[in-house]
Amino acid sequence: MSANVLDIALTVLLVAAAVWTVSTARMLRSVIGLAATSALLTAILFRLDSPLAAVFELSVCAGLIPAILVSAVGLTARMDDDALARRKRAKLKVFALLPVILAAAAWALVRLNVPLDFALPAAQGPGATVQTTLWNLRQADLVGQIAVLLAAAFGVVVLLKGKSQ
Amino acid sequence: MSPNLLLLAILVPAAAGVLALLMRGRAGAVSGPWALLATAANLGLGIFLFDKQADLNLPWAGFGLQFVLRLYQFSGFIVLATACFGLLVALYSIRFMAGRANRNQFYGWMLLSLAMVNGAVLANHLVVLLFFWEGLLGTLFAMIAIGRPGAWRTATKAFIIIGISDVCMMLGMALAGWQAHTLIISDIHLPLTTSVCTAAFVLLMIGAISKGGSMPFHSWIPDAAVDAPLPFMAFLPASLEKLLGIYWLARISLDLFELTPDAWVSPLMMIVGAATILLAVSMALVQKDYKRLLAYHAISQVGYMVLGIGTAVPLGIVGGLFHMLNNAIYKSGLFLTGGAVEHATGTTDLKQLGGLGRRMPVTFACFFILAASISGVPWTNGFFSKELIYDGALARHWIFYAAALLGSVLTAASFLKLGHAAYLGKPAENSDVKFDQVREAPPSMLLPIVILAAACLVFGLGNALPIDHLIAPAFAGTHFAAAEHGAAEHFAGWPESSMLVLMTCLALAAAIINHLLGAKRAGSGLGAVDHIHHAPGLAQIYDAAGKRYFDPYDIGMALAKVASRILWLIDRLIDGVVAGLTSGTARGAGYAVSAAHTGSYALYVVWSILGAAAVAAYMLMH
Amino acid sequence: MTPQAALIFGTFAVGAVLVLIVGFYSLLSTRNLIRSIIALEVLTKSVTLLIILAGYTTAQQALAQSLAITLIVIEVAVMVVGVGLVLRIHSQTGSIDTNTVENIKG
Amino acid sequence: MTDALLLYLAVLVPTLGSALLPLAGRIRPGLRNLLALAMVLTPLVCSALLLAGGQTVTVEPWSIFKLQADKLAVFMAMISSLISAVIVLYSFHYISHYENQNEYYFMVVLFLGAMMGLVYSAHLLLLYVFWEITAITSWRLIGFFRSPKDVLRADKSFLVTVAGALAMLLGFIAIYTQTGTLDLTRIPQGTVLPNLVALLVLAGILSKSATLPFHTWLPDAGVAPSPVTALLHAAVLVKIGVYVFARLFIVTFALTAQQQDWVLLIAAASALVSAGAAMIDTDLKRIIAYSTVSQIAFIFLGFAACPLVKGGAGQEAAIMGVGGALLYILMHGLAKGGLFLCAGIVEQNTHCKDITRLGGLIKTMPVTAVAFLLCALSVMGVPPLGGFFSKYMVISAAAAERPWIAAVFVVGAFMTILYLFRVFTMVFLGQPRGELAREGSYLMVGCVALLAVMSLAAGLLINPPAEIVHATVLQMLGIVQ
Amino acid sequence: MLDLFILAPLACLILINLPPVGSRRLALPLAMVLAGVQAIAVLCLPYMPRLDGPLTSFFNFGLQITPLGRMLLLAVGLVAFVSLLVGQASLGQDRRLWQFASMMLLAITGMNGAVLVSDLFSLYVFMEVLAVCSFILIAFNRDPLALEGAFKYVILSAVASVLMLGSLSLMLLVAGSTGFAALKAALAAGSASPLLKLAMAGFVCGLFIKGGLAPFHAWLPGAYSSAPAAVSVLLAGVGTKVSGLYALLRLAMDVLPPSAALGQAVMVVGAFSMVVGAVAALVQKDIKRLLAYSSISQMGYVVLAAGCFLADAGSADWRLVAAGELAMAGAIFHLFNHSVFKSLLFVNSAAVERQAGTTDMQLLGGLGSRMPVTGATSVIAALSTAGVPPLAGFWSKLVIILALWQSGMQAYALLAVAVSVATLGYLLLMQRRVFFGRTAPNLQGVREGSEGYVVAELILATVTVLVGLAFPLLMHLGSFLLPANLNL
Repeated sequence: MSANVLDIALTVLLVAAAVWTVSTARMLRSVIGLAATSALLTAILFRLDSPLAAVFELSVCAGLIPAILVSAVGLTARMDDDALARRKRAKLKVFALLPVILAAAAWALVRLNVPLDFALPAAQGPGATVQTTLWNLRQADLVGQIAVLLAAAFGVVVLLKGKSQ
Repeated sequence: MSPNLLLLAILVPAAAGVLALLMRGRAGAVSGPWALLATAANLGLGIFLFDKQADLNLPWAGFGLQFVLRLYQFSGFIVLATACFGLLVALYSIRFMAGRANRNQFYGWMLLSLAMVNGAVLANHLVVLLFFWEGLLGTLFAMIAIGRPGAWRTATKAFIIIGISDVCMMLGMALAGWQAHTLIISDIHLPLTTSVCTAAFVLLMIGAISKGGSMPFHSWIPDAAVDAPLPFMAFLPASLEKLLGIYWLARISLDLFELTPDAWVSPLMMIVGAATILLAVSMALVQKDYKRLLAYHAISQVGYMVLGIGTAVPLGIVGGLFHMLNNAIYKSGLFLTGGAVEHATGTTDLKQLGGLGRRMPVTFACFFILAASISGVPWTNGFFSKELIYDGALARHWIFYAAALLGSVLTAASFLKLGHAAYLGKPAENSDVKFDQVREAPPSMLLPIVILAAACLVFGLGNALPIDHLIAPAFAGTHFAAAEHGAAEHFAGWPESSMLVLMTCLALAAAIINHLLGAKRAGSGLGAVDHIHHAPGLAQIYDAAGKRYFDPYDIGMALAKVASRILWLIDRLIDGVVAGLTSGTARGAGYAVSAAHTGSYALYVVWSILGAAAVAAYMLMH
Repeated sequence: MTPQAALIFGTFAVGAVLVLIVGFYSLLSTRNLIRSIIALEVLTKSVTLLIILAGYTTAQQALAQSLAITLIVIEVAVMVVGVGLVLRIHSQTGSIDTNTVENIKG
Repeated sequence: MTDALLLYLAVLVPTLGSALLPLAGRIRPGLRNLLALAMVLTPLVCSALLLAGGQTVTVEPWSIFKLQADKLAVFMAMISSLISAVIVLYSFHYISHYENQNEYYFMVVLFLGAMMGLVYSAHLLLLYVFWEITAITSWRLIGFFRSPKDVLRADKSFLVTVAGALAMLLGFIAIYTQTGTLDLTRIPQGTVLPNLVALLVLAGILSKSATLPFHTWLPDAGVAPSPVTALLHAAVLVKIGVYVFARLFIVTFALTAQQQDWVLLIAAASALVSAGAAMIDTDLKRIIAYSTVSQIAFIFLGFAACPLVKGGAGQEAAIMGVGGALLYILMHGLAKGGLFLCAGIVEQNTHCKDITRLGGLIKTMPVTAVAFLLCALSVMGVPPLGGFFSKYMVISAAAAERPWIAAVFVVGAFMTILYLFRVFTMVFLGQPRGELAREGSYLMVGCVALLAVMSLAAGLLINPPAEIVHATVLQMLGIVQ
Repeated sequence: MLDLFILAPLACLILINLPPVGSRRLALPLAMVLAGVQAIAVLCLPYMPRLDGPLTSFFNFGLQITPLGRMLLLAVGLVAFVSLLVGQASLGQDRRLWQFASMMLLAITGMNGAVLVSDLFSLYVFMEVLAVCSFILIAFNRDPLALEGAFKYVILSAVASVLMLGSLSLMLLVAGSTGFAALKAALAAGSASPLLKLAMAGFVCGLFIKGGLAPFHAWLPGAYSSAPAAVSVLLAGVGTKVSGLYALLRLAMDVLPPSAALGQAVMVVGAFSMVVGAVAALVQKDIKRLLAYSSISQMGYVVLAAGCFLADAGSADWRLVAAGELAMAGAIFHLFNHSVFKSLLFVNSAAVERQAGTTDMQLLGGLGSRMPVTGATSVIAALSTAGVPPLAGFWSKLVIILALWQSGMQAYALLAVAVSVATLGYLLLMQRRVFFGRTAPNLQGVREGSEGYVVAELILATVTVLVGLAFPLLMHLGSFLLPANLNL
């Protein structure tokens, strides 16, 4: 049962971090909140016996993405204190409802008690590691990853390089 | 005799007519003699065919539409009669039409009309009859339209009136044909007991009386009298169309349908006849134009024939048929006298005429005979036929007799007025006519008039000749002759009922007295009936009639305009619904959809989430 | 599914759904384009969690992890492009308010 | 030459050959014109030879491409190509004043080609394909002058006819679902269609042949060049509807009495409403167009007046009605073609279509006026013109079974006389308004005179066409194979 | 061999980016050659004795080709070729062309991959490849509206990804794999489970967003209308078709269990799209926006037919099953036809935009006589879209409507017909405002577009006409496309 307490705590923290991420008025804090959310997700992924994905999540989502976002915020956000105060009030107004919604949703989901009695498929052999799986079974995904990264790289060139027409 | 000869009766005048039409320009001068020649040939043919029997059957339009002609007593008689009139009118026209630019057209259409009439009379197949019958529409239109400028209006009027009644006849023929399971006229004998048969009879009757010029299909005739060349009036409305219309009326009443006094169409015909007599003659009474006055009489006289046939008793029918012949004679004769007057003076306006009797004695004399004949003065042919009709009418109901007799009074009165105003008295003052230069009409015009006037006397004094040789054979062989009356009945000779003769004489006397009193009061022959014209009550009616408020054509056209306007609105409404409403609805929906796309991506995300929720909910519920 | 597995699954699944709600809530309410990108990131967190959870529950961690890694890569690519678009919008309009992207209508 | 080859030539020469005309036009306009005429005459000649052969010819090279030349098809093909040939001849001069001539000839010949394909097709899908090709070509042709109004009207006609056609397509699909085939030769003769299906097919037919309530596109299409309107009204477009009606509901399927009643009611309403509209409208070509709507109703009357029973008196009436309707197609085609071509001369030389602003043209345009009058008389059904026979026959057939309907159509016939005389007198008679226009060119006047003379000749020499029609009807009704 | 469809574009991409060999000037021609070769190769595929080659032993992509896939690959080759042609004519500079060619190659990779894979997650991956390329391509010219369009696409595409992946994870729970075959078995076994119903609904809705079906469509008009001409051609022609519609059809055939409820839901969405797209198109003032709404409407037909297939597939009546298969055949055929004629219409609009300087229909008029090829081909495309015979679009709509009728869904058939009329209505509106009519005075100097446009238009017009004319022949020969039971 103690394990489940930990699970619940992790979940609550994850949701809280997400809420903070979206509800804080300052953009930088928001980005930091996103990183924190990612970090908590990493913990959950470890908890779910998925270390490789967890590491990936930590390095990319808690590291790379916030870095990019921080630079983007730096390039765009220029805000004086008045504006910030105004936005804080606005945020408060907008997000006051969110915890209520979340509580209601959580209560509803728990009460709903969706039957989970379907048969699970047979697990694959213990030999299947992430590496072998990726290479043996998910080659197409790898190609896709390469293509999507190339596309993103070209995208940066196309979108940001040079002056606007 | 080869039945193919029957075709000649159609082809000879038709070919001659087409040729005449082609004689344009200078060649037009030849067209008159050419027409004379052709009508003479036609008459020769008519004489040759008279009193013979022949049947012709040629393939035609398939579908049971055979080209069937039948020559027998009745059709032979009508062909002969029309041929006579054709020749007389052609003879008369040579001088009358001389020098006119479109005379070749006049002769051409006249000959074509002759061909059509021959075809219609000889036809023994309903569709063949209709073919020729309706074919007269075109020639009628053309002959009126070539009159004075603007005559096309009258021509159109005539075409529309006759055309519409012809279409009625088309339906009537179809109905009759299906009822009888044949279109061969001589094989059709239908009882007038079922509603379909009665409807067919009424439709066919409409065609017949419309061709005859009875009310309510009459109103083009007075207009045509003014607009069309005068010989046309003598030729078609006065003689050929009467002959044809009443011929067909007689055929449907005697042959095709078994008209009996019990059938309700009999009183219908009598009412139509009586109304036509009275209304038309009342109009004739007050006319101030020679030709218009005659034209109204041309209408009025049809009433007698319709009345006579409508009585559905042998006396009346024979009277009607005899009257048809008589009327054709005196009416065309009267029109020709009008033409002679017009030729001599250049006008037919009675206000500008007067005292022509001394200048044109022959014309006047003929006019006198012809007018006496139409008024039914004893010993003229009109007297005998009218007496037969009176007899028949009285056999049905005294009111029809009264109407017919009153018609006679007014007829006599109007001719007294006409004769007085045109031929007697003094020449009108401040008239354009140069009376000292007025000469008697040339012989080629006088000859037909004289012949017709003589015919009136001959057929009157010797009425047994036409009745026994022309009318009675046509009447024989019908269901009337076969039924109770038998062929034994004799129609010719002095009327059997002295009472009726007395009444007629009294009526004539009344007309004369009326005229004398009226002329004395008005001071002129022209004003002899002014006391009737301007009588309280009648004056307003005459006024309205003068303004054409009662013209069935104008009323019908006004109604057609209103109906068309309504139909047109329906058309627009349909267009609005089919084109406007559908496209409008679609476009309205389009604008609504378009307006919903505000550009806010949040809204679009909401749509997607709601859509997904709806799909998921649907899935979960099923 | 054993009760134990169901409990773990249920706990994290509820968490994932709540994160999903948070992400959508932010996406719909924000007036800032970068924040909407962040909202998309939050949404992706939820999905990543769900995939790994499914893998864990069915003892298919290898498969689930490989899917999650691919997912993260794609996430980065999409985010990069998204941020690039926002930066370009900013450089042209001087604003990253959402009303700069409400011009295509109808 | 074999009959099959003739059949191929009749269909393929105009359909495929039409594409050559724009190319020919780039080389020499005269060459293009002659080529167009030749392509229109080819189906005429081929159909005439097929008629002379007398046999029903069927070819089926592949799939839905199945052609059959029975008497009905040959008859329709001859009428269409004959009138089209005159119209093309007339166009030589008429259209030479305008732009886009290449497209014009391309579309006209394709139009006729599609009509040939349609009449000879023995497969409903093939028929539908050609049906829509005619819609496309008529769309381009109606919008020929390219003004916004023209194009709008062209679009309207296209939309209405396509909407109807799609309904018909649904009907065909239902037929396929019911009978398992769309091959007309394999559907048992006399099959009865459910009401919904019959209505769907009818919707297509009514929209194409401009019958209530889908008729208003036809008067609107009067903005087209006059040869095109002549083509639409006389030779091709509206005749497609009635042809398909004959092909489907006389030859292949059988209408129930109730369905016949519907058709007759629609036709009666169509005859009256459009006649009323013709009485009110003041645009020369619109009036003639409304007249077409009204006259097409008479054709439907002939087709639907009688139950198609074999044997007995009923058969006689049915033969009369169907024969009358077929004759009506011929007579109306000749006369209406002539009317529109006359209207074209008037319009081109006076630059006016408003009859209230025309008048007295008979003085300067005698031939046109007489030709117009003759054609009008034929439409009215006045003997000795051809229209008399057809009008009598359809009314007679109606009188056999449904006298009331016949009476309504008699009223329609009255109104025909009224509105046609109204047009004729207002345009050609009466007081001249303004300067009188000249007579049209010899070629154009010759064409209208030719059509008028043909109308007259068709009445005077009724025997040959009537015999062909009679044989056609017997074959259609399955009395004689 | 199938691997080449994915690897060859990537190889080309590398080739044109290598400094020594990859002269930027060659980038675009190379891409065109690739696209052309793809189109031809697809046509040759049925005649190849074996599809495995040396590469197959090395790589293991798990690729599969179905008739549907073949149609799509052909369309991808054709439309990409045309899009590159238009790009060459409209983009000008070498550097831009190189960037364009590179992005196009990546997009082709994405599309080919999505078409060929037989794994749900891989499908998602390649759809994302295509999506990322699409974002960039839409914003290629970096004008504000294009950026806006691309941004909205990013947002909605992300929402779609969330829906699809969330559903995928639920499916993973029961299937333990993401392969089509395993999923099919698992879904069929557990189709009563509410979670799986939710999963199916979610995934299908994700595809609806990607494919631009109403009410999930709202990103689409903006993206199509603001994108550069060449990109509009690609997106409208194959882009959204592959990512949304192809996936939907493939899933319907190979993954989703027969389900009347799902079928009904899909049909409702399809019918709704048909109507919404058509009526919205009726009131548009911009050609490209009109065409975009038209795409939504046309995709409605495809989805309607797919729904019909799903609804009928589980029936016990073999006639209904056959009708469902017919519907699917119609959907596939219509998808292909739509690719051809809609790209043609976008090429037309591109030519007009290039020559007349605008796509605002209120400023255009009577260009048919100035730009004869563009005008004539636009007529062909419009008529094909509206389903007027003898053009290709008619046959596919016919098959769909026939299938709907035979499935007893007469109301949907009637609706489809009514929408066809509306389709014709708005396309005639476009014809009237742009091509058919009198030339506006300010447009008198407009001339036909350059060879690129003309060739592109002629190719596509020829395809749509030939497919239309040859359809009866295809039917006669028992084409690979149609089920054997269609015997008209």
